[in-house]
Amino acid sequence: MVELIRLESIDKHFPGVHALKSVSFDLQTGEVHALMGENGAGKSTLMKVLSGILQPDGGTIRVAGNDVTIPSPHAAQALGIGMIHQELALMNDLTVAQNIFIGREPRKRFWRLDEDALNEAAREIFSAMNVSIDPRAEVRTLSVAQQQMVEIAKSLSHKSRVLVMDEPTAALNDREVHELFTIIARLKSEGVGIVYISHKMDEIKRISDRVTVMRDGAYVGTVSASETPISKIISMMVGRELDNTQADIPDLSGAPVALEVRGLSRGKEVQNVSFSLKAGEILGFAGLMGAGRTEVARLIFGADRRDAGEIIVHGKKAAIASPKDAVSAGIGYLSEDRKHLGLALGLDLAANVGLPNLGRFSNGIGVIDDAKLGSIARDYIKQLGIRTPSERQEVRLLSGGNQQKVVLAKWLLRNCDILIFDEPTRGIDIGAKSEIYRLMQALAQQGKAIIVISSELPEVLRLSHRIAVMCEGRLTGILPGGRETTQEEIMHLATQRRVEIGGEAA
Amino acid sequence: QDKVYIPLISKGFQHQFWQAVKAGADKAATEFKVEVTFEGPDNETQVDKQIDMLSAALAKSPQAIGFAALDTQAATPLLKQAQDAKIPVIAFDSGVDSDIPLTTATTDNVAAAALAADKMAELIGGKGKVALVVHDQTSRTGIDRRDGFVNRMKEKHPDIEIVDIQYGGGDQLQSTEIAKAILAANSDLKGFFGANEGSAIGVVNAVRETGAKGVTVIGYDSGAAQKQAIKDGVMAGAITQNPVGIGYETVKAAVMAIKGEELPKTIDTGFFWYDKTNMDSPEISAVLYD
Amino acid sequence: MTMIVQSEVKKRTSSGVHQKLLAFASLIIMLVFFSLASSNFLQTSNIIGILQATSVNGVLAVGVTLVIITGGIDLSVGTLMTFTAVIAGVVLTYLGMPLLFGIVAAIGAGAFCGFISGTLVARMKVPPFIATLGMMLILKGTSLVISGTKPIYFNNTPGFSQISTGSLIGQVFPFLPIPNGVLILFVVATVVAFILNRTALGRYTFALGSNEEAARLSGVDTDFWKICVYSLSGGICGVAGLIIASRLNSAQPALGLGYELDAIAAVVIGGTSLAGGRGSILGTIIGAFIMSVLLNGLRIMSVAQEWQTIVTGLIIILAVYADMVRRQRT
Amino acid sequence: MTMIVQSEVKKRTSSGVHQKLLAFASLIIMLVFFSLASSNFLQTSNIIGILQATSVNGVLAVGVTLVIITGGIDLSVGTLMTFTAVIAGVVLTYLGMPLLFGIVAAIGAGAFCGFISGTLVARMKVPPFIATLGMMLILKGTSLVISGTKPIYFNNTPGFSQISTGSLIGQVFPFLPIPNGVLILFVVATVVAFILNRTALGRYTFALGSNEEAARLSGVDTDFWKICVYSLSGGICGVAGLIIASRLNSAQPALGLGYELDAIAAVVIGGTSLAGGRGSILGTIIGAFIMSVLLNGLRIMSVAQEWQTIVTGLIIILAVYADMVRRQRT
Ligand SMILES: Nc1ncnc2c1ncn2[C@@H]1O[C@H](COP(=O)(O)OP(=O)(O)OP(=O)(O)O)[C@@H](O)[C@H]1O
Ligand SMILES: Nc1ncnc2c1ncn2[C@@H]1O[C@H](COP(=O)(O)OP(=O)(O)OP(=O)(O)O)[C@@H](O)[C@H]1O
Ligand SMILES: [Mg+2]
Ligand SMILES: [Mg+2]
Repeated sequence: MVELIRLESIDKHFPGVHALKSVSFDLQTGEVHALMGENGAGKSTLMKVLSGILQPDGGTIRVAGNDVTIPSPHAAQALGIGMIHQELALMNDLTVAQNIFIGREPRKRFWRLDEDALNEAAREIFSAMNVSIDPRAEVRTLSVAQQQMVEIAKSLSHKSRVLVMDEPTAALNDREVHELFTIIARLKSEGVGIVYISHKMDEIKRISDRVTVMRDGAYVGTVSASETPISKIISMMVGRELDNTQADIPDLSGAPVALEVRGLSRGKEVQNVSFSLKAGEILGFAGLMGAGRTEVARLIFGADRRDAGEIIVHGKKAAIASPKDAVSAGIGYLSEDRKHLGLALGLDLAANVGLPNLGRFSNGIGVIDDAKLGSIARDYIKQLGIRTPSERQEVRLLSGGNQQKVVLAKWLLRNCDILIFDEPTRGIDIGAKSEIYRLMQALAQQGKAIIVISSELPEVLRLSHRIAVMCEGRLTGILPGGRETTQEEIMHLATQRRVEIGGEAA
Repeated sequence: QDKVYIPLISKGFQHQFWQAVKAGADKAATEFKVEVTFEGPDNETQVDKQIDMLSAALAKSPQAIGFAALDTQAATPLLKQAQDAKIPVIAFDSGVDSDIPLTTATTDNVAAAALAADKMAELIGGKGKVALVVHDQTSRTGIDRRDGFVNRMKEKHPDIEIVDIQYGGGDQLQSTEIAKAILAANSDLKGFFGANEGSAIGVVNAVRETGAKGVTVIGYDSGAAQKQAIKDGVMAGAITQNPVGIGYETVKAAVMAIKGEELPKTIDTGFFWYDKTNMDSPEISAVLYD
Repeated sequence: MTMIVQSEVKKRTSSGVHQKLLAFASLIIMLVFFSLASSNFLQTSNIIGILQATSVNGVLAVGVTLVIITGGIDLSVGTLMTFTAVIAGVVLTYLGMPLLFGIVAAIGAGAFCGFISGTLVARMKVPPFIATLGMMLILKGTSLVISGTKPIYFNNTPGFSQISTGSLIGQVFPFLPIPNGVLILFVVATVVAFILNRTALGRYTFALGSNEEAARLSGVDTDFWKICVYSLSGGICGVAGLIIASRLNSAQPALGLGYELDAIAAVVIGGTSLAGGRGSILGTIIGAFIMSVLLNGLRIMSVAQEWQTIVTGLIIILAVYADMVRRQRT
Repeated sequence: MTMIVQSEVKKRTSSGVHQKLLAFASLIIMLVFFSLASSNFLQTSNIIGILQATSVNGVLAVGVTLVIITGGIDLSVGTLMTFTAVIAGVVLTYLGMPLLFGIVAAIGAGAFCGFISGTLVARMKVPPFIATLGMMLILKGTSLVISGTKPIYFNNTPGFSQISTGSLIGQVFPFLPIPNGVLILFVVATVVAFILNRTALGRYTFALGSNEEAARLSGVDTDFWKICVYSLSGGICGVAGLIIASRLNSAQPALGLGYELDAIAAVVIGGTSLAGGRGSILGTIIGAFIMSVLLNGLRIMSVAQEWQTIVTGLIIILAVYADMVRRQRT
């Protein structure tokens, strides 16, 4: 193995934040080096320094033994360093293939771009990745998971020697993760060095060779992945042991039904979905990418118009035509796409937390009690461990995981009877994750009805009292929660395609 | 369809001056039982918009056409087209560099502004500082009135110094601000000339708002506010053209041209000095408008 | 005013007095320069003239700031101002009703037109540029039709011209003869700054511009609030209409076109982003003053008009560029 | 949301003939209406008048489309057009150089000014609104200074007026006396549409408007390409300058203000979003025609001028609203 990258004593300040405190890091050829740490530890910042997006305040960067400065992403590419960004950075109005090859389009004569070659090359990459995405589709029409695959395809197309993957699997489900790992294994064998950032502990064990842990912008240590138990890594990250036990499933036979959905339909995405949810119950939603779980949530929440179906809240039919109606009916929805749908990135943390709750913080003429809002925001910063200089920080300056916690705080504050969490722990570190699990369980104990949509089966299994599984817009079954349900059972329902059902019926 | 149709393409539309021309045209239209339309661009820089208007007017196959050219040459091809189609063209307000128009109903702006200069010299005693607020730096009327005034001062009244000339687009508010700045910069200003209605009102407003003393204001055109200012003594007097007459004569000449009657080369509708003393006389009040 | 200044600055950057002064830098440099260049510049009457010259554009700019923060634009502010002036003229002069009715009618008409623009934008999803461009043309024509294409004078309503040219402050402090128009500007600015920074409407205004979909998914009735913003902005145009009509003692139906650009320019010079989501009233007021100080100074110096235009263009670019550099530094 | 997204996808990818016709709907409805309303409307000379009236605004709108797709705006197009006309006047009339030099000078001057605006926007990070507002004022003043505040006539360059008023097509097909100005419009539109849809510059134009940061992170030299877009747009304004100068046989130094709004309106009516990232030249051309057909039709019908304005405002809103509804339906 040869050393590809060596970062030495990298320092980086932002206004009010010392994001990197003399951090060192190295990468060898053909290795997967995991970079771990809590939200806001500085992982993305370190990698942005490596890929030329940010300039360090101090320290040295060596690439293949030579001291270099990396003034721009372009320079990083020239050095063979590619990066998959945590925050999806795609051009929504361009097609998939156009996005992948932006800046490197194949040409024909008379300055023309060769669209056919472009689409063909993209198709090849996707088939090598074993995913089916139409290269001609506009990126804005893709789901978050598909967009993530496009990001991966884009970085693969660069044929880089060093590939930084900043939480590539945050939006992916198990099957897609499996495909990604196959790709990583192949790259590894080709001698590519990979920096892998993730909050999913099992992944680290599965693919990485070494693990470097950061905490509060500082380097904590580097250990071998195979020889170090997970609990050790976690304690390096959070400085304490975590409680990882599954809560017991409560007896809800006497509880009232909080939400009932009958015959919910919209186009092909959601077909005749019916289920009910009791107060105090946590209903997990599992399924593959594009199964329609998000769409079900959006229909219940009134974010999209449904073609058919009834929504019954606390035994009364609720006329939900817009999110406003849903919120006044006591339903909250934490969206899976925090950047586009969850947060007003340009506003500060307190303003975002206050957004669904302004009624509570304003008097008769609409004057907001900013002091009260601020102190509540500070409470949540403490409770959820949001890493921020103050509640006045603009949300766009927070790390990805901390942004997710802001969305969470917003709905916790709203105190809805029915809460729909769509991928609530996406990009959230292990410490905060167990905090969120604890929170959800506490909310359920208080009698709230909770829907959790998650692409991480362990998460669904751990949290849910019952598990609804969807496939291609249909609800294919509801399984009991707890230890008696296995991942295999869920996957069986999640892949129960229409053809098979047709076959059974015939 | 049976009625004789004569479109008038003017230099402007919303300003009171053009509305007065329109009133005169309408009066003639009723009198001669013809149909008249009146159109003009938003401001006097929009040469090509005026050409589009002229083009649309010609497409309506009118029996005659009235035209106040913003640029003396730009319309030549369209006027040729009119000539080919045997549509008589009557120019009004200012002439066209072409012999196609059968006649021009106009005021001599240069001479009118020179008269304003003479009056100014008389009122301020032949010497002192004078400033101008003009509506437009490039339009014919703006240039003629400015040059008419300035040149006469140079020729006949050498002791009068023109300290500043600025342009307010005929916008009353903008002209007011300009005039105030000029007053602030020249505390010893003796005379102030506003070269059209909006400019003149701007000067009047400025004098009123700053309470400047000893400034002789001379205006141009009429309108209720200017007449009031003269009555109040804020304005010494003003030059008026005869816009109603221009409109009327244009339509009348068009009707005569349709009938094949002989027309003079120009129809001078004249200009007049008016002040407190003669405003209410019948011949002056006839050429003033509100 | 001071209160707003402080809160806005604190909110943005939380750094001290130093920062506050820097925001005014371009304005102060210009003031110093013109004072040195012409002894006439710092006369009380000229300073008051500058204040007065800012009042109409300032009020319009305050109104349009709200719309711009939502991520929209309002091209109709100039002709809407004229329209409300004409409405005041009709009520006061043609119908001979008392002053108060005229004031209410003008502001009400402004708010109503804003309501229509807002409805077009929010409910019918017409892009703001088109909705307000259409409104601009409609109002321009309507003003001409209603007024009969001639000015409406307010000679029968003696108190009317006091709205902008009288001086309440001057009555109390004779050495400070600040015209009411300027007073109104500061009152409007203060009220709007309060709304923007302290009330739910203000918060939603920012949220709409920052991420409308996120606001909608938070259960905010985005359409309703957007309409509120446009209506408020329209009402503020009504105030501007009253100021200009009072100052000219007449409603000039042909005036107003082009004022939208000046107002938007003041807003953008003041640091509000046309992309929405960020902006401040203080910035807008500074922007409006930069424009009128510049014009006044150049006029006082008797710079030839064509050169005035050139210099204005250069200074606007420079002022904004300097502001960009300053912000990146701090 | 989802609904709109999907429909737009369909529109782009599987747009049949049917769909394309619908985009013309407003235009065609207007054409039919005016033909029925007035027999004069469909005359050859009037149709040519409409085409000619569209040529200047159409060319400007094509240029500004590029800038708008990058997410920018160009307020200087009107005065830049005038500036290039004046440059052509100086070269041809004052310096007496041959026609070709005038043409090259005008287009070169346009591209150069575009280059400056682009540099201000891309490298100095001045917001496009301010950079081009500044340019608008600078160019307005400079045109007046250079020309000595008076029109420059092209009487010594006989071929000059042929640029827009001659008819190459008419020489070949005498029954189709389409003026060269219109021919130029279509050539410019075709070339720009080619650039936009087939070349790297076009690709990056969309990428800039869609997500500039993402493009930059992908290693695209965003500043460079942005400057290219502004320069190209400036060069196109130079073409418009030649057309208008040729049509008026003179460079009118005061003309041009307000043309930017017409051009931007045509772009937005044509379905290009001011937020950037999406748009088409075909749409812009249709937008420009909608505006000139509307004005011409109302004039032909002898609608009173104040009512023309009102109706224009209404129709613009309606046309865009209809287009929104259509897109959501299909
Ligand atoms: N542009 C910026 N301005 C100010 N602060 C910033 C900026 N970018 C990052 N930070 C701060 O720097 C710290 C490190 O952020 P970074 O994004 O590197 O965290 P991370 O380890 O990637 O976290 P996550 O797991 O949540 O993605 C955080 O506190 C963040 O708020
Ligand atoms: N914005 C969108 N525009 C068009 N189609 C969409 C959009 N979002 C999702 N879809 C499609 O709708 C269907 C249901 O997607 P949905 O997002 O509800 O699935 P999901 O189960 O939540 O999966 P994911 O893991 O992707 O979030 C899929 O076919 C998906 O491709
Ligand atoms: Mg990160
Ligand atoms: Mg989903």
